[in-house]
Amino acid sequence: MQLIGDIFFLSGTIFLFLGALGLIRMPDVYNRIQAGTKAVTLGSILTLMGIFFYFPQWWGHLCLIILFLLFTNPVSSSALARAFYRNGISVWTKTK
Amino acid sequence: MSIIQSIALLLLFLSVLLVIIRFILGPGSADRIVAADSLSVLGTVVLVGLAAVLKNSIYLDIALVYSALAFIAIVVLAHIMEQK
Amino acid sequence: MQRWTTILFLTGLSIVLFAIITPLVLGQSPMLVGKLINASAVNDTGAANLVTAVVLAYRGLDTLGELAILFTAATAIGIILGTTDKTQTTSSPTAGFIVATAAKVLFPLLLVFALYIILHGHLTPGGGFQGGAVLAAAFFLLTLADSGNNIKHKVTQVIEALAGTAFIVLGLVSFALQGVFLQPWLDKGELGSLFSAGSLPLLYLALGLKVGAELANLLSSLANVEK
Amino acid sequence: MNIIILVITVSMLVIAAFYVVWADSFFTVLAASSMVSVGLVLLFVLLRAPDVALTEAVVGVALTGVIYALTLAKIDLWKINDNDDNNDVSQSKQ
Repeated sequence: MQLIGDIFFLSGTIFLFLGALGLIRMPDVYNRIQAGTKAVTLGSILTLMGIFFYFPQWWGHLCLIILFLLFTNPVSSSALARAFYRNGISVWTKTK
Repeated sequence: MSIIQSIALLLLFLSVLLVIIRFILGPGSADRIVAADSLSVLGTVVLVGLAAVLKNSIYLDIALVYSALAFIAIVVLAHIMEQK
Repeated sequence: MQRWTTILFLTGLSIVLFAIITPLVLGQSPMLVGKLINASAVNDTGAANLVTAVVLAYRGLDTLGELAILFTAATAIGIILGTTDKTQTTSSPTAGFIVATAAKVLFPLLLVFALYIILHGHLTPGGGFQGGAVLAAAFFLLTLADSGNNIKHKVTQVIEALAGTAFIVLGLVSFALQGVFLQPWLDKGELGSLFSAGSLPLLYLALGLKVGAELANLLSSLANVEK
Repeated sequence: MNIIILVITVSMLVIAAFYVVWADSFFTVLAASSMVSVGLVLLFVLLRAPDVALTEAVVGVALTGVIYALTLAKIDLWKINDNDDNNDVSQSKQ
């Protein structure tokens, strides 16, 4: 139980770290939204699953938090990207 | 706390630090809004991690409120930006 | 000039915060009231969350005053903005398909969640004000997704008036039974179960409905005023 | 371990408070005030005050940001001139 929790927790935080690194490294607002949504959502879900393996009696709260994260984070990011695009923020075009 | 958990918590706080760095050097205000949006999710995860460290389940309620409500401000911001 | 005052303020803020996080050695606070409340609150009120015991039982009149302040602020904003109840939508576009669908999915979840926070106010952190704010945010999400389905201001005003009346009626009943206004009455029940702590959950329910109706009214009239 | 969390939280609070006061764009101010709210919630949890943290989460995230944004949109202050960058939100519209 402890070992499975460790694996999930570590992989989740690695994904969170990679998402934050993408937020630094990406050249454009839209790319940053991409990094900050996909990797961070997956990482947070994996981290919460790891904590579920540490404390199995908290399953209700953790399931609700995962549900809310899964619904809210992509929605807010897509609304944000749509608003940015309609306001005419330029897209990065220097791709090779 | 085992060594794997320490490494994982360190990675978590490093990612918070990276998001703060993006907030500081983000060239436009759009980048800063994106950084704040990511930080709200990271804050939820950090709250759950703190609840696990403190071994107390009442801190999970705060994370629940945070994950449920943090996106309403962002959606309102996007809505207002679109009206302009 | 303003920048220098800003720097001064931020320096003071950081000094205060770093003084908080270093272990406090300057003067241990005596905490006489805190010790007394810790010792006797569970026997007095039967609430597992001591903050609720303080807010509703020891300082019930104070909470009534806060409610009056919030009511005054909401009334003032309503007078300034005007309750334009006309259904014709302004030029604001709808928020898009994804936000509309997410609002439809999230609205019942947020509603249940707000009721959970309100009804478990005497067991876990939370209570009337917090749950009422979540309730208002849930209703505002519907308005945000489609500006056509605005909430009915008449209905929220009726709910707000009934909830405020219920709070005072609960206090008056305890006045009639025990001779003290806003004293907890009813059975204390078993510590930690949902139906415990006497009349405190009923007071929190009235509080949450009133705050939620007020804030929903305020947000919707802020969002739907023609420029 | 604890001291790392505290230092990161407090430095985040101070940086975000700096941006709330100094930034010229209101979008930046909104993002920074939401960051202040995150930092305050973490600080209250670290100081073992879950009730205050819950109130701060609800009020600071939902109500303050939403009311601030709606009020600024109503009095037409979004079009303030900010020289953050040339592809900024409020300048690129003009």
